[in-house]
Amino acid sequence: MNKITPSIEDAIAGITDGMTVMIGGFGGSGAPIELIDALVARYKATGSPGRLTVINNNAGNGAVGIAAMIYADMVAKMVCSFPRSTDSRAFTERYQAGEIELELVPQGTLAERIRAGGAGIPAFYTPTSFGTDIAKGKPVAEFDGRSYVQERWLKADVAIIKAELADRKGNLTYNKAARNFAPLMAMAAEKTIVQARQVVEPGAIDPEHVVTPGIFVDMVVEIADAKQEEALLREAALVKEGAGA
Amino acid sequence: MNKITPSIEDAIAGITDGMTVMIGGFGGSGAPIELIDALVARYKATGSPGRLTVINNNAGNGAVGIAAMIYADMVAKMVCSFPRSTDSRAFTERYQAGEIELELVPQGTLAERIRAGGAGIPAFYTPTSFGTDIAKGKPVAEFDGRSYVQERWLKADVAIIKAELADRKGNLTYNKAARNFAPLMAMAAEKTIVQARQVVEPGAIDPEHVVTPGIFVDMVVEIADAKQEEALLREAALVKEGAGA
Amino acid sequence: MTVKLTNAQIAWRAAQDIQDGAYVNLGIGFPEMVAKFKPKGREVIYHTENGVLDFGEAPPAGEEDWDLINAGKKAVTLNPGASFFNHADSFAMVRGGHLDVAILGAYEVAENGDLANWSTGPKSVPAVGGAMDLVHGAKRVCVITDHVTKDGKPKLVERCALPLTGVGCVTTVYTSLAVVEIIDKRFVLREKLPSISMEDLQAVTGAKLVVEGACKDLIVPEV
Amino acid sequence: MTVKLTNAQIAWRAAQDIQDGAYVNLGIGFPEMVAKFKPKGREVIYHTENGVLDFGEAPPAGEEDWDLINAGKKAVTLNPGASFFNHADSFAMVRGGHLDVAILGAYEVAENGDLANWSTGPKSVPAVGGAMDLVHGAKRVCVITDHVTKDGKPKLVERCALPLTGVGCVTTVYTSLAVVEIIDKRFVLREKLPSISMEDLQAVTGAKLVVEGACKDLIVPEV
Repeated sequence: MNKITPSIEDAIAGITDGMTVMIGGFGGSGAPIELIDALVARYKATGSPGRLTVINNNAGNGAVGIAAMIYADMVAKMVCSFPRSTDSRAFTERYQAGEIELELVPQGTLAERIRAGGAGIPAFYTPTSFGTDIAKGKPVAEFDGRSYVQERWLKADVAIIKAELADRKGNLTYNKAARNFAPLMAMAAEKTIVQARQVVEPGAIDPEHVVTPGIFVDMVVEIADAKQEEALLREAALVKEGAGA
Repeated sequence: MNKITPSIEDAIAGITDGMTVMIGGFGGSGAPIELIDALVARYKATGSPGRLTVINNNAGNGAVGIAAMIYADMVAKMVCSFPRSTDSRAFTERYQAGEIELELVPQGTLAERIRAGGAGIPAFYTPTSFGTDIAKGKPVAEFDGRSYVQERWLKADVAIIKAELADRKGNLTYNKAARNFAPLMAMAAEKTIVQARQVVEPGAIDPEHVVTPGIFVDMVVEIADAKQEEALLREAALVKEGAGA
Repeated sequence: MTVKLTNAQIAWRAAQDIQDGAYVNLGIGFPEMVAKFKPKGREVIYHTENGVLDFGEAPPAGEEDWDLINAGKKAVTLNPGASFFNHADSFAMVRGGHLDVAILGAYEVAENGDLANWSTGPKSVPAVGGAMDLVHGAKRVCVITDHVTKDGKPKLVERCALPLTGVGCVTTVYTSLAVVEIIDKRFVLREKLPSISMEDLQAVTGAKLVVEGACKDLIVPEV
Repeated sequence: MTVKLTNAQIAWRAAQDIQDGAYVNLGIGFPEMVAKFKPKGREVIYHTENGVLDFGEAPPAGEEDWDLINAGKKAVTLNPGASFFNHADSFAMVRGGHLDVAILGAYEVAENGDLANWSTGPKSVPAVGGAMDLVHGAKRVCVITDHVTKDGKPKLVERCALPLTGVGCVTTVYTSLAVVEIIDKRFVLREKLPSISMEDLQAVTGAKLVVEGACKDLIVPEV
């Protein structure tokens, strides 16, 4: 069993038109920039994979990561909780032009729906969004005198996530708050593709400290000096300021 | 904020008649023997806390732990997945005499119901037990052409669990497979009381390695040389063998 | 009615009601200011939706770790005893009722506890984030807000006109003029600025203010 | 009909169908024996309900760590790359369809895939454990069993008479006489002992055995 793939292109080769893709990260922390870049590069070179449904907390910022995917017109639909960011022009433009679909999901419901997808729970009830526009059309039920909304699981064809350490069996750790949605997405996707800062020998991660057990992981690419989305955005802003001055 | 309690008697003082008590452990691994012993001692001395509902995967083994509670007649009802063990006489006797109630829950459903209690999810659907006697009387629903059973959350007044390390803010780690239900029970109980092998300074547990964040924990007692239930049972069996020879 | 509390003063007032040992989630933006005014000697543990408990202040400029941020995407630091966890566990803390206090901003709060704070209507790109979860999780759901809109219209109303964030969820409102608790679907006035009369306060409030027992003076230092 | 496979031989046969890299849960008791017969060169990762992935063999007597056990409460060891997790995560692996194979024992298996393996009736103390979850999780749900009961009654039946563990969940049955797949609510015979005739095999089977394509000889070494 060896889930390590030397080539990032090989790792993403199975992602095809129309797929639902979960992408780890919250804002810039945990965004798998190199995997996204490789997807965008392939789309620009071959026209595929297009018409993607992307699941992420946000809808891209600046011109990197998911925003780059949107600018490249690869994304047909976003499922997210907060598509507004300091600089979410890419999504806003396409959305207001009616060129991209949006499914808005409260953040906790998004997390729980993804976990449910990974845990084989097709539906659950939550107090979140009861009585609001978000709940329109969803079944409601009362338990112990309180009202709840029924929400369905979320699954994906592929998850692409960023990890800290990985071994050939797919066990993962994360870096600080970059963990966020990644362990859930790894559970909920048919295939989980990981970019890890470092590949280590099995056993090098203490069994007590494994965050994502290898059963949820399919492929691992080592990207030692991965870009950090927020850092990229700040660099770009500085360049822009400089250019404007 | 200091959740450390020097006295085990103080730690369990809030447990009163008729309460629902979640008890960590799977078989002997993770059983909080000293907390249980203190509860039994208090019951024998004062007649309280009695008429308890106990939630645990099993229903006691030999004459220690939950079996000791049952022998002491403190337990009115067990909620568990596997009340039969190599030596589950205590429960079997009381159950066949009609003196103790049993709610039998499949193991994965038990875990998920407890997690749901901790996560504010009042009900969820699972494929588990559909079409079986366990599902009788429960709502069923079809999602994507497959049938599921609706299960409700499980909560408790108190959880008593065993941890490895703890700090004064209540952050916990566990020892190997002794983790099992404990992190879930800590979430689902109104009060969570922990016996930890060692109390350490806040920060001594790496933030990446905390398994149960302190928000789920109310009281911690340090028990450096805690008994291990399975070891106790094997010792008892050896003594018995010796006596019989 | 030129005298009113500044945002910092509203935040200060809300901070006084956060007890020692409380687990608190502060909404993005204005609510984050509450942390600045934590009374000395109290230990408060802050939760952020993106999976950190017990984070501390912002690091000095240039020392940010952008993998260590809060829900507002601002860099933070860690206190000893901090922990990381995934988003489902983070919202289990929220939805499961484990937070003591959540503090949010508002467009409107209704006397029945309804809150509108996420959408000003169909024109903008909708974005809800974690607010809809937070209002149904914490034991106390507090709103901090100016008492009226920029146009002088009441923000405390009989029924919200804007899209709701949550139904019957708000417990306390700290405004630039008053402290109001929501009890049995009524605004119960607990404190008001001494400089404003009951009549004037009622005039800028869109629903009836009920006084039960004493209405104290709302006294806040310059901050 | 004195010739039949031993339990060890049934376990051996089931083990041959576990692919390299498979994630496998072996039920308590007889199914645990399957691990002994893993073909050389294949890496199989074992899951146990109580929160361990990638555990290894039992430790030598006297070296047990009773906090490191499997679902059968037997002491185990760890392979490099093992991990611990809580019970909810453990059953997320099960229910979420992440296991490749689950192997269980049976009282009865019906041609529609129904399984009865947890209760022999209302007399005993009922105990279900993780079986009801396992039968709805793994991609392949395999039963290993003697072909008939101790009294010689068929265990492969048209409809289960005993309380069900799961509905329509079994994919493959490895018995002391045959290998049977369940396809479209029928028993499809894949292999049978060469020493038994189709007629004799059908006579000890409680539902129709269908042959589609070739029925191979079930050949198992002495183990």
